Amino acid sequence: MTYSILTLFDIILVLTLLWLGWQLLSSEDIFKAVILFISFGLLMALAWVRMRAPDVALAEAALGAGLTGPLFLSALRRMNRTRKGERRLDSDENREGDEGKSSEQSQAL
Amino acid sequence: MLFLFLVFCLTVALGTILCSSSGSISGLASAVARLQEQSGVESPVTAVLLNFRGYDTLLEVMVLLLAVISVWSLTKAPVSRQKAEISPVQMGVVRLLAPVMCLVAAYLVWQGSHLAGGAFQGGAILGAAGVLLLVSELDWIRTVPAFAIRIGLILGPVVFTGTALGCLFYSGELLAYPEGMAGWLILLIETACALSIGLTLALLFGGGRPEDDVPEGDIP
Amino acid sequence: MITTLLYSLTGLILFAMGLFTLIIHSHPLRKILAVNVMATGIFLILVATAYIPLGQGEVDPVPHAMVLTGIVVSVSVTALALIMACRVQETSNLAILKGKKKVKNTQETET
Amino acid sequence: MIASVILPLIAGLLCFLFNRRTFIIALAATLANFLIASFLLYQFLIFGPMRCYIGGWQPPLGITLRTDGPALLMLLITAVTGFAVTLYARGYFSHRISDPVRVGRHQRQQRYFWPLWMLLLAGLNGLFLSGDIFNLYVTLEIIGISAASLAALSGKPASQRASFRYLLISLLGSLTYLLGVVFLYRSCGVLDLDLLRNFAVNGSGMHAALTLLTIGLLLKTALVPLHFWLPPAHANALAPVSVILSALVVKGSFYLLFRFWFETFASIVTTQALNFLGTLGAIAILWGAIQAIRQQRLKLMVAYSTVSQLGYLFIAFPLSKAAEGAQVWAIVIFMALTHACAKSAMFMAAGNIYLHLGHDRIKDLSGVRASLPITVFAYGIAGVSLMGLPPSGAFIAKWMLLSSSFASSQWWWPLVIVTGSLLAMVYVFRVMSRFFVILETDTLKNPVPLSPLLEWPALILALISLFLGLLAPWPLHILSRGSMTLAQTFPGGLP
Repeated sequence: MTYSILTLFDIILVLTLLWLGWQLLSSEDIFKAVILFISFGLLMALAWVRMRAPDVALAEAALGAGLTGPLFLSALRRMNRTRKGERRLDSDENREGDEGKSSEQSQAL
Repeated sequence: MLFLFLVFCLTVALGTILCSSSGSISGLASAVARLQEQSGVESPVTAVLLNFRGYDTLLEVMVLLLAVISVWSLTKAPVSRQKAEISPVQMGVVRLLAPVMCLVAAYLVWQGSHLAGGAFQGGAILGAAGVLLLVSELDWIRTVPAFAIRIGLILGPVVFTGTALGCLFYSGELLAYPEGMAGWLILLIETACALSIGLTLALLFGGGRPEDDVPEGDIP
Repeated sequence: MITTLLYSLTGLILFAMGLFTLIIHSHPLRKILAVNVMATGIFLILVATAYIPLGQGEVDPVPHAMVLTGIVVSVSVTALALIMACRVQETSNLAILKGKKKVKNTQETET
Repeated sequence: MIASVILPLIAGLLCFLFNRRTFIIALAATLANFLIASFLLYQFLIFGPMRCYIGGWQPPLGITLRTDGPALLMLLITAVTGFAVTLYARGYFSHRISDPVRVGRHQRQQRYFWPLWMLLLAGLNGLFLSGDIFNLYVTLEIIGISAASLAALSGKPASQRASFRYLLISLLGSLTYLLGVVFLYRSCGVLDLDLLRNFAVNGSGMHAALTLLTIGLLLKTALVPLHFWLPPAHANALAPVSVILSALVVKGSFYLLFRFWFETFASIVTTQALNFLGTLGAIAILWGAIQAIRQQRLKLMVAYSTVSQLGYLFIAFPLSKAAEGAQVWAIVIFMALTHACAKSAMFMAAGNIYLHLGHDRIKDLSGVRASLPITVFAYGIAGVSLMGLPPSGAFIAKWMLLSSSFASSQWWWPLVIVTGSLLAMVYVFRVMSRFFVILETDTLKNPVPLSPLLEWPALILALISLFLGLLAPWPLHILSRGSMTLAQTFPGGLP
C-alpha cells in the first residue's frame, strides 16, 4: 500500500519537475523563466530528500533558490539597465583611462 | 530540427542503456561504512568530503575563489543608482534576519559532523545573509577595504591548505589527519571554509571588484 | 528499483532538454539557465543511482559528496557566466556608442 | 609529488592577496615548479612509476596521484613553457604600462593575470598527475574557468564575446564529461583509473561512458567539427594568454583523451572508432591549414594553425594498431611537445609584432625584420618546427607516423600528412616574405624598444622545439621505461 502511494508521489513529482523544466526553458519571458527556475530548485530539493540525500537537499535549497535565483535576477536587471539606458557607459574602462571626466559626468546625470 | 533529432537519438540511446543496465553495483557504500570509524566524524557525507576525498574539496574551494577572481578581473562592482531611503520595516527585517541566518549557518557547520549539513550549506546561508545586506543598500563591498575582503576570501583555502601541509609534515601524507585529531581539524577547516564560502557567494552576487583592489603604478 | 529508474530517466530528459535549449536559443541568460538544468539532470541521475529504499541499507555517500561538489562548482560557474554575459552586452553597447560618436564627429567635420 | 599542485595553488593565493610584487611570487613558483618536475623525473628514472595516496586512503575510496613517462614529460614541458611565459608576461605588461594611454586597463590586466595564471598552472599539473576520474573533472573545471577568464582579460568586445562562448563550450564539455563519469560509476562503482581498467569489458554502459567522455574532451580540445570557438578566443586574447591557451590548455584535455583511449579503456576501443577520429584529424589538418592561409591577421593565422596542428595528434590514433605500444605515445608526446614550444614562440613573436606595430595585419608587416631581428628569427625557427623539417621534434614524430602507416599499408594518411606540411609551409612563408620587404620610408610610430624579456623567451622556446629532434633518444628512453613497467604490471600489454 505504502509502496503504491510512494510511487504515485514519485510520478507526480517527476512530472511536475519535467513540466517546470520545460516551461522555464521555453517560456518567452526571461523573467518568468528565472522565477520558474527558482521554484524548480525548490522542488528539486524535495526530490533530493526523497532520494535520501538530505545534505544535497540543504545545499540545493540554500544555493539553488537562495543564491542562483538572486544572481539571475540581478544579472537580468543589469542587462535591462544597459539595454534601456545605453547611457550607463562602461564604468570600468572609461573611469580608468583618458575619458574619466565624461563618464563621471554621465554618472552625475 | 536536425538538432532536435540528434538530441532525441542521444536521449533514446542513453535511456535504453539506463533501463537495461540496472545499476546493481553497490558502489563504495561498504568501503565508506567500514572506514567510518577512522574518519573522525559520524556523518558519512562529511567523512567523504573532508577526509576520504578531501583533495577534491580542496580543489573545489579553489574553484570558488577562482570564480571571484575572475569576476573581479572582469568589472568593478556596479554603483547602485537609487540612494532612496530604506523603509524602516525592511531595515527591521534585515536586523532581525541577518543574525538569525548567521546562527543557522553556525549550527549547520556544527551539525555537519554527525547529521546533514556542513561547510557548504553553512556557507550558503552566510552568503544569503550577505546578499540580504547588499540588497538592502548596505554597501559593505564599498566600505570595507579590499585587503580585508581578500583576507576573508582566502581564509578558507589557506586554512585548508595549511592543515593539509601540516598533516604532510606530521604524518607523511597530505591530508592524513593524525589520530584523534581528525574531528577537530575537520571542524576547523569547515568553519574557515564556511566563512570564506559565504563571503565568496555574497561577492559573486556583488558582481565586481572593490574600487581599491588594483594598485597604482607599475607592480614590481 | 522502479524509483531509481524513474528518477534517472527524468534526469536524462532534463539533460536533453537543457542541451537542446543550449543549442537553439541565442539569449545568453537562457543558455546559462539551460546549462544549469543540464547539470541538475546529471546530478539527479547520479543520486538516483545511489538510492536504496528505506530499510534496505545505507545509501552510498560518495555520489552525494560528488553532487555537492558539482553543485558548488556549477553555482560559481553560473555566477561567472552571468557577469561575463553582462560584460558582453556592456562592452558591445559601448562600442556601438563610440561608433555613433565617431560617425557624428566625421559628419560634423564634413559639414 | 603533491607539491607540484599545492605550490602553484599557494602562489595563486598569495598573488591574489598581495597586489604588489606578484611577479616575484609567480617567478619563484614557476621556477620551483620546474625544479619539482625535474626532481620527479629524476625519481622516476631511478625508481620507476610512483603512486601517492592522498590522506593515506587506498584507491577504491581515496584519490591517487601517479607519475609515469607521459605524465612527467607533459609536466616538464608545462614547467618549461610556463617559466618562459612568466618572463614574457612580465615584459609584456611592463611594456604596455609604460605606454601612457589607458594605464588603468593595463594595470587591471596585470593585477589579475598572475593569480589566474598560477591557478591555471595548478589545475594543469593536477590534471597530469591525477588518477581519479572525478578529481579530473574538478581539475578540468579549474582549467576551463581560469582559461576563459584569462581570455576575457583583454576587455575588447570581440574578446568578451569569444570568451563567453569559450566558457559555455568548456562548461558543456565538462558537463558531458561528468555525465560520462556518472555512467561509469553506475556500471563500475569505482572512480580510480587503474581499477576502472579492470572493469573495461565490452558492455553498452562502458561504451556510452567512453563516448560521452570523448565528446566532452573533444569539445575542449577543439577537433574539427567542434573547433569553431578556438580561433576567436585565442586570437583576441592578450599575447601571453594566447600562448598559455594554445600551448598548454588544449594539450591538457588532449592528454586526458589519449590516456583514456590507450590506457584505461584500451580494451574496448574499436578500430572503426579509431579510424573515425583519425579521419576527423585529417580533416582538421587540411581545413585548419587552408583557413590559416586565408586569414588576414597574424594572430588569427596562428590560431588556425593550432587547429591544424591538433589534427596531427589525432592522426596517430588509427595507426596505433600498427605501431608498437610505446610508439604511439612517442609520436603523440613528441608532436605535443614540439607544438607547445613552437606555438608559444610563434604567439610570442606575433605579440611582439603587435606591440611594435600596433596592429597585426599581414599585408602591412613589411620591414619588421630590420627592427625586430630576434623576434623574426624566432618566428622563422618556430615555423620550421611547425612544418616538420629535419632537426625538429615534429620531424621525428611525422617520420614515425609515416613509417607506421606504410608498415600497415594505409597509404592515405601519409598523403594527408605531407599535404598538411606543404600547406604549413605556405602559411608560414606567406608571413615570412612580408617581413623581408624593406620599406624605403621608415613609418614606424612606436619607437619604444622591446625589452629582452619579450624577445628572448620566444627565441629560446623556438630553439628548444627545433632541437627536440636531436634529443629524441632521451624522451624516448623515458617513455619506453614507462611502458616497460607497464608491460610488467599488465602482462597482456598494450593493444
